Amino acid sequence: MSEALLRALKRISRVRGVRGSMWVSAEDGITVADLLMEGVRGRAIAALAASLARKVSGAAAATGSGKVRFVQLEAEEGTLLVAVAPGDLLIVALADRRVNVGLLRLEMMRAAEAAAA
Amino acid sequence: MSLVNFTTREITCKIVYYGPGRSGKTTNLQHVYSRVPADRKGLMVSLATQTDRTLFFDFLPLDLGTISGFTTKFQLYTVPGQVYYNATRKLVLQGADGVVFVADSQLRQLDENLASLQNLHANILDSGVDIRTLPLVLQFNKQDLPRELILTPEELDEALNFRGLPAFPADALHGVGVFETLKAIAAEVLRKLSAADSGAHRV
Amino acid sequence: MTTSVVEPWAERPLVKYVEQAGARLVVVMTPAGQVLAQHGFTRAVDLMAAAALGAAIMASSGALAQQIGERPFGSLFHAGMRHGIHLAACSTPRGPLIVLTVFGKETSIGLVELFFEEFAAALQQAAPVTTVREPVLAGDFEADLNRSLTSLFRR
Amino acid sequence: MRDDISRLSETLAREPSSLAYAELAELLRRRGQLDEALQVVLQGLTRNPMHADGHDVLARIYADQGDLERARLAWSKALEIAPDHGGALKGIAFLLFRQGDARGAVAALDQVLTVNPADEPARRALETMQAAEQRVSAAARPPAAMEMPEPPRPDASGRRPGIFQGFDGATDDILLLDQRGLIVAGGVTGGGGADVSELAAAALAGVSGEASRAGEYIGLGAWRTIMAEADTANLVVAPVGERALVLVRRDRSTPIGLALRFAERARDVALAWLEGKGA
Repeated sequence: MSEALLRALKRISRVRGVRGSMWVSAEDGITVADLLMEGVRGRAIAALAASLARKVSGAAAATGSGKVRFVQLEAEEGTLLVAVAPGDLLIVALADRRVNVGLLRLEMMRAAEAAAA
Repeated sequence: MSLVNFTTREITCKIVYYGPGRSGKTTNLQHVYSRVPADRKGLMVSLATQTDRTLFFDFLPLDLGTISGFTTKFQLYTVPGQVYYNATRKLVLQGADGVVFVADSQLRQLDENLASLQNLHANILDSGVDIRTLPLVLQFNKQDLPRELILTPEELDEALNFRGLPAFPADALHGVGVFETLKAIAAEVLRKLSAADSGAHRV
Repeated sequence: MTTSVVEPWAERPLVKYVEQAGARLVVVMTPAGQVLAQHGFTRAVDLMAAAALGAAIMASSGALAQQIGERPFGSLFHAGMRHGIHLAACSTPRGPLIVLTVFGKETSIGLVELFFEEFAAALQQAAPVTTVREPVLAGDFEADLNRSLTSLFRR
Repeated sequence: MRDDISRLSETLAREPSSLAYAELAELLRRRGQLDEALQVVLQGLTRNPMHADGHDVLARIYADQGDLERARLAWSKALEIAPDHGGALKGIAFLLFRQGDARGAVAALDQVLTVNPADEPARRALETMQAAEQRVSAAARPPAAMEMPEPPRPDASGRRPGIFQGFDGATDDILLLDQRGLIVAGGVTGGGGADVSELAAAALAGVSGEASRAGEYIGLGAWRTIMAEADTANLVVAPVGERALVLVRRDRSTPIGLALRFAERARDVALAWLEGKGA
């Protein structure tokens, strides 16, 4: 299992501009597996990305929009992306401003789907 | 180490009841618990085995009220008496401000008392505390048993009380001597706080 | 939310930690189980007992670590149906301290651990290194002691 | 009910120290006779000062009168006497929720359920609060399932400023709120066309706070947009100036890039409007 998780992260990290990617336990906000560039704070990203995803899910539920599949936080210095995978897992990626978000999103969704299979 | 807060004028002290298995340490706490009004005590916690032997400790917080202008709180603990629980005994002993040694007055328990007392000394030494500076009182429990089964307080004094510490005959099951023992250890611990170089933690 | 502090230096970092971690209750205690400060929802909790038990868990798991030749565990986490508890040690100039964090489903162990790190650093910064070397109680405390013990036992 | 009132009054006349006063006062309160209810409960409490139910009713009356501080004191008193009093815990939960302390409210409701797992209103209220997630504003309404006094309602959706006129979904899919989670303009409807603006606004304030914190801790700086793809819609949230947020909801069929453009236009309109108002 962990081999497959890591393989997925490697694919995601090949997208230009990605500084780190990880599998995170959605409920606990803890890293399950990660692939990070030097200086990227994995623990903080895992905890905060899971919390953000949960709050966004709460807001989506409040508007009657159903379950959230993908969240993207765009900020001055980069982007934080979260894809919801089955089994209480999240795929989280941190990217700088140059990233092709469309491509990265595609890789993350593919990984989430592969985890379901 | 006693916790002293000069801002809120509060003192918190930890008292540990020590002694061999089944000497009546838990019974002491149970009696105190049953006699103290609800607003002066907290929850009594007993970590016991299924057969009601103390596994880790019993815990009883008491509010002694105001002493010399300080709100004074005592936390009473017991240790498990059985020999093989020494690791947990050491943990409970950590940070104690005073110790009550509850001896079993039965003649056949004399060796157990001696072993437990030695064990107390060894554990205190291990924790880096000088036993001569640690307030300690003795209680000779089960004095209500038939004469032929027990040693008298004088005999127990001779056998266990090398340092001439305060010692009290007791029948903890019926509450005899429980109060006197607690009062004595409280006084010893507080006396230390009224002396210079008390070692209390100031905040 | 209620706060009570025995040692005032701990209050500011404590309140910040509770807020950041989204905790229900945080208790700072000594390894002997004495409460130094607490902040959060205490209605359902007997604080003194919680502190005694928290310190005991840390002490016994530390002793167990030693048995298996391991260094003392830095932190422990237990997940329940509605609450989780996080217990962790931190060293300060005041001596070693233990922090009990009780949290609900509105936060996560990840957030608790993240902000505990900051809290431990803040405690280390704020803690004083002082012990009293003067008498605490007046010499004639015994009359007070007699009176309060008598009332305690309703004698 | 009138029969009950006269029956209880008679009981009380016969036995002035009877505990029937609490029930009588509660019946009067429910009929809106607050002054009479207050008189009955205060008289009863002078005879039974340690009667937790009496303090609970007293708190409800104060809450109905809008005197939340007195209500808090009375509920606290009830809890001092009976720490697990379900009514008082729910009351405290209501007050905490009103103050924007959803976490405190959740903790109090948790305790109600620990004592009485069968308390369905408390369970429903707890689930709703947990779903809406934290940082609920002072104006947010506690879930209707909870038997509590109603706090003042914000403007009904019809009277909110129509600043998004001309936008597709101006009153159903675009919401302008401030950082505390209070609705400023627009609205969101849920399944079945119900107005869910308040719940959405409360939840969004939490999202915004978490986005700011994540930006700060991860070193991303200030956040610009949050996009979420959900089962039935795409959502975009963006800050409007320093103190407001806009939410737009688009159909799943709308490309995410287009949804983003739409949100930027809504944000610009909102910003111009807020600046025009000197807000």
